[in-house]
Amino acid sequence: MIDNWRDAFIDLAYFISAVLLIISLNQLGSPKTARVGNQLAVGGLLLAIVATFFNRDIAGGDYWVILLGIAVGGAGGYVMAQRVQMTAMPQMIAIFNGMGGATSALIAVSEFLGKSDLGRGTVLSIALGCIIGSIALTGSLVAFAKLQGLVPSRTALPGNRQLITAGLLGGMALLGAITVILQDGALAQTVLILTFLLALAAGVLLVMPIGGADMPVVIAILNAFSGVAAVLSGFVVNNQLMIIGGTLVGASGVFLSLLMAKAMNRSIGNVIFGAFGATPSAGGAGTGGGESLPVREVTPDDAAVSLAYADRVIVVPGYGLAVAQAQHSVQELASLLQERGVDVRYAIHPVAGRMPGHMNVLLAEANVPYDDLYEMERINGDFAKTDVVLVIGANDVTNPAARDDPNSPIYGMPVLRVDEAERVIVLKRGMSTGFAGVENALFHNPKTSMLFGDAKASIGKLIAEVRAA
Amino acid sequence: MIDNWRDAFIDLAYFISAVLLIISLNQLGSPKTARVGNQLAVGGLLLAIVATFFNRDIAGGDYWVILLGIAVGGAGGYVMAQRVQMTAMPQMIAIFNGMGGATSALIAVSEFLGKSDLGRGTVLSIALGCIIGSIALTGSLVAFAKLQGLVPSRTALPGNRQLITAGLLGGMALLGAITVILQDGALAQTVLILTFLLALAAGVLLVMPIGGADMPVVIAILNAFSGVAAVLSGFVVNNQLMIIGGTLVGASGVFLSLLMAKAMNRSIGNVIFGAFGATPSAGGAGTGGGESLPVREVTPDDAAVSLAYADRVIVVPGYGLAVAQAQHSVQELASLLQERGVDVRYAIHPVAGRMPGHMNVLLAEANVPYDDLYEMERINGDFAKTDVVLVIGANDVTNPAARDDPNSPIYGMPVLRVDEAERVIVLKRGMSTGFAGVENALFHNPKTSMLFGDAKASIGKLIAEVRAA
Amino acid sequence: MLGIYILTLAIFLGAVLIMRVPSTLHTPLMSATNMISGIVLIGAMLVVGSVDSWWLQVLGFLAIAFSAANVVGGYAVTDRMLKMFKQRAPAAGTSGKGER
Amino acid sequence: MLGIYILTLAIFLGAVLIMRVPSTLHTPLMSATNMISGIVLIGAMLVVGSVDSWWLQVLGFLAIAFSAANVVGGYAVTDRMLKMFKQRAPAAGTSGKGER
Ligand SMILES: NC(=O)c1ccc[n+]([C@@H]2O[C@H](COP(=O)([O-])OP(=O)(O)OC[C@H]3O[C@@H](n4cnc5c(N)ncnc54)[C@H](OP(=O)(O)O)[C@@H]3O)[C@@H](O)[C@H]2O)c1
Ligand SMILES: NC(=O)c1ccc[n+]([C@@H]2O[C@H](COP(=O)([O-])OP(=O)(O)OC[C@H]3O[C@@H](n4cnc5c(N)ncnc54)[C@H](OP(=O)(O)O)[C@@H]3O)[C@@H](O)[C@H]2O)c1
Repeated sequence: MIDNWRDAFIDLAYFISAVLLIISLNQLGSPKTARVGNQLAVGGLLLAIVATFFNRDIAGGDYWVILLGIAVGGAGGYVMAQRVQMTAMPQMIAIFNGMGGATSALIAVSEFLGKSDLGRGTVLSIALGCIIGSIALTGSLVAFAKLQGLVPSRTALPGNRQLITAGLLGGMALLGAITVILQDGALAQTVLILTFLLALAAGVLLVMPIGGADMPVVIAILNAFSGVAAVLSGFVVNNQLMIIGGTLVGASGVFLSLLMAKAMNRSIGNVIFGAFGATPSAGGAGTGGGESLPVREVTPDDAAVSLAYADRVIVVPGYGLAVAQAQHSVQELASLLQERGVDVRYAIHPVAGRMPGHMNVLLAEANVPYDDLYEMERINGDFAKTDVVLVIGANDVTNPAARDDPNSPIYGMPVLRVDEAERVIVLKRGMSTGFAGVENALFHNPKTSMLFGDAKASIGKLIAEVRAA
Repeated sequence: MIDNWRDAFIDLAYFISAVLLIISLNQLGSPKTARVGNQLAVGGLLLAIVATFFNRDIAGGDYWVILLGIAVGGAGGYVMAQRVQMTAMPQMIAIFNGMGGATSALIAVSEFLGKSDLGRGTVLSIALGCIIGSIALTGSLVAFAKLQGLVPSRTALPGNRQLITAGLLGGMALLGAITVILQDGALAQTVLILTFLLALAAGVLLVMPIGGADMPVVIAILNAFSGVAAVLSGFVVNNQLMIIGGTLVGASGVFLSLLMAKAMNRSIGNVIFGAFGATPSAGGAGTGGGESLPVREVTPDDAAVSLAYADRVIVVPGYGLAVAQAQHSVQELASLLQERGVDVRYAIHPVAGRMPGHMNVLLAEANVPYDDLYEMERINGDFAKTDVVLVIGANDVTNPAARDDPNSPIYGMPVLRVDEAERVIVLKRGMSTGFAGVENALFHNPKTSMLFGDAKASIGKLIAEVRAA
Repeated sequence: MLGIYILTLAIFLGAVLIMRVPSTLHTPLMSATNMISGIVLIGAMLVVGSVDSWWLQVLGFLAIAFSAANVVGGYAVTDRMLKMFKQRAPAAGTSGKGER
Repeated sequence: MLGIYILTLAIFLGAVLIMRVPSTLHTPLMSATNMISGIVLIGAMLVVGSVDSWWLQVLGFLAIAFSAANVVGGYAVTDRMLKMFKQRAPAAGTSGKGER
């Protein structure tokens, strides 16, 4: 057994920390306990960090390097966390994924350059960790830049995309394999550094051509990457806690990517290797075709009246609401109606907004109690019993073509059945399509009337009119 | 890494087997996939068994011992499994728990007597495995005997029960500790054998005084014991597959014991160290008091008519239905009513019958589709909308005292809210109490009418009358 | 230490998986766990392999017989029960649809 | 071999736990996993402890800074979001009660 108390303490601390991480993930399963869960997790991490200071290898100057690093990084992270807008959450998460990947890559590299006679298994973990971590790093930076609009949404690269991809993957596999075979020595180190650089490039080249609207999926995938990279560095330094923690992250990333892909009725491969480039043109055509079809407009006061005198109203918020930062005005309108005895609920599509659960956060920020928010499965049956549906900056998630039109690119994607309600009022700026780039027949449905303009402005008018009504 | 292919194959087989066990448990989570899950599990076990034949230590005569043992045991198990009545399921499970515990105990003993210079940790696992396994063995046999009525339900032992219990536990702890301290040699072996014998006695003495009606809880606890014992033998022979498998069993046993205790509004300790001995007298008194209160009897034809002309009927089956073996006649009655357009559903209390999920199995045997069976939480709201509730051999699970009467021993136990229905018809043989031994005010509720007699006979009459109606 | 990690993870995993099992299936679950506890059979085999004296072999034989009975019997009885669980033929089924 | 068992059990456990998270909480879940992936910080510390050359120490410093940012930032932003999640005050709450 363990004959040394210092090591025993460290082992125990790591073990407890692992247990805390697992429990915390369980607590994150319900809004009531989620906050405690988050605190348990950070508690576990802090415990592990403190324990690590007792490791024998850490001595003298190391403390200063470590403490300084923690201070700098921690402060930076804290500021970011406080400053970020809720609408910018995807960018924030992208950055964090990148930093996670970077850490794992750096661990792999410095372990390989710093130590000699490492076992084959360890070297393999090093090579893989270096590749995956680096891709997570640069890929996330590109994703961030796209979400921020720093680089154009769809950047066609010169040359055949499939070819480039294949080349990059092949090259990294080759270099990685060589590293593992050499296993040791100056040459091996050079090869690993080349692998590292190639992987950094690969992250950029793989994500660059992906459409900006697919970034959320990319982010979830890179989230998984950062987790897998953590697992691998766990194998590198032979630490179970890192393996377990990384696995939990990886599982979450994989699950959310699949969820999004499913909700968008796309395959992961289709997102990454993008047959998607085609759709928008189709969308453009769709939009063109759209103009010809009749569209009923509605005046704010008319819309306000039918809202004010309805029994049941369902609000369908979408990405546009986020863009317009209209969440607070929506809440104001909703409570106005509720005061008048109208039953107001929110229907949240799993991929409304720009990342999973994004709408819930935005509306929570606007003090909408989460038990007014209904997930699609729970509320889809109720639209038929609803008087007015208020669609605010949502488009694809309401598109009936997903149910009716087998030729539609989004056919099969589960959508909110808004067109079953008595009346539908749509708030958007114009007739342009959503991110899927497809025409939405809902807007031409006789039940539907459009209130054009920026969501926030339109809602402002509605509020005024409802007050008047 | 592993330098030997034979061992590598065995390790791999064990690993796959562990994965199969985990997946199977997941599949057991839904009636649709449960059967596949069961097959996956047995597949995993067979794989592990086959792989073990390749172990180097097994040679020559060992094969015959093993094959003969598997043949004999397997045949015996198969016959039991085919012969057992669904109503006798608790007995069957008791026997299996006992055999599982026995195996672990035998492994512990023969490992200790057969090998020398074992590590402290191993010896500790041996001592614990021997104790827990033995208790599971003899305890299960007693539980079986009680369920079969071979020994009287409540056997008061001479002397103070708490004292005996304490003595037994203390004695085992002491002997076990000595074994671990001695760790090796003839004396240690003798002490372990003493531990073994004392544990066998303890199993008997601990379970003997527990009321027969509590046997299901005891069985679940012993199920957990058999799992824990398996984990310990896993540590003894240092085998991860056994550790994982045993853990899954233990988790299930613990969960089901807690579930039953909760549904019976008792604590595990209270069940084992039995403040329970008191209750029945209270029940007797209750019954006595019961006679005085008015009770409405009903004739079969009257009952049949109100069933035949009802829109909504809910059947509440209880332990009495199992005793009367009336499940098939109930199904016949139900389908008769359904043919007449009556909406018939079954409300299943979590601890109706004599083990968790027991009613579901009995009704499934009678070809009742499982989507007609509603768990308490799902159906409790619907009693208010129900015309007739047919309570068949159920008692405690319908007792309103659990909600109204803070002094009732079952106060706080969640029950079916049958008294919210228009009318309640109760089929039982007399006014005697259920297993909790408490008077049931439901039977004196003006809404309630009693149809006395054996459940099967009474239902037979109802069927005839409904046909006539 | 690694053993502890495996044990702990298995405990959490087992707990989460078991909690997902609906009470409808609790009896088959119990008999299925009887089968799974039969995994000690491989332990018994290893013991038979490692001990020499005839009477320890006898103990091993008993252990093998018991656990084999758990594997076969547990599987058979669980399968017998699960075979009986039937969903209502879609044709018939309407009552209480709302609940689902 | 043991490492593989730990990894596999953790994968299953993670999958089961994540699937329990309602979509309402998917964004906080993601930022929380960002924090958890900050666990690599301890790996970075070990590296700093084990390497000597100044420039490897620099790499280690960067690694530590990045992962510390994940831990602190991931926690802070998740907490910020979760603080905002409110249940309706029981007084008001009736609309759509049936759903629950
Ligand atoms: N949530 C996720 O995880 C995720 C991830 C990846 C992709 N997606 C995709 O994102 C889409 C989400 O669907 P969605 O219906 O929420 O959004 P959407 O389909 O992208 O449509 C948003 C609509 O909002 C309108 N809009 C934009 N700015 C506005 C403003 N300031 N005021 C008013 N309206 C404005 C736009 O029309 P106008 O320009 O005419 O105003 C646009 O049609 C889905 O296609 C989903 O697949 C989601
Ligand atoms: N399911 C579990 O896991 C479990 C485990 C441990 C304990 N329990 C306990 O078992 C009880 C189960 O409640 P329950 O309502 O199902 O059963 P119960 O409360 O035990 O009542 C059964 C009733 O059935 C009647 N009965 C017996 N044989 C009958 C026959 N042949 N024909 C007609 N009626 C017959 C008896 O009354 P008559 O004698 O007057 O006919 C008795 O009152 C609960 O107290 C529960 O806590 C359950």
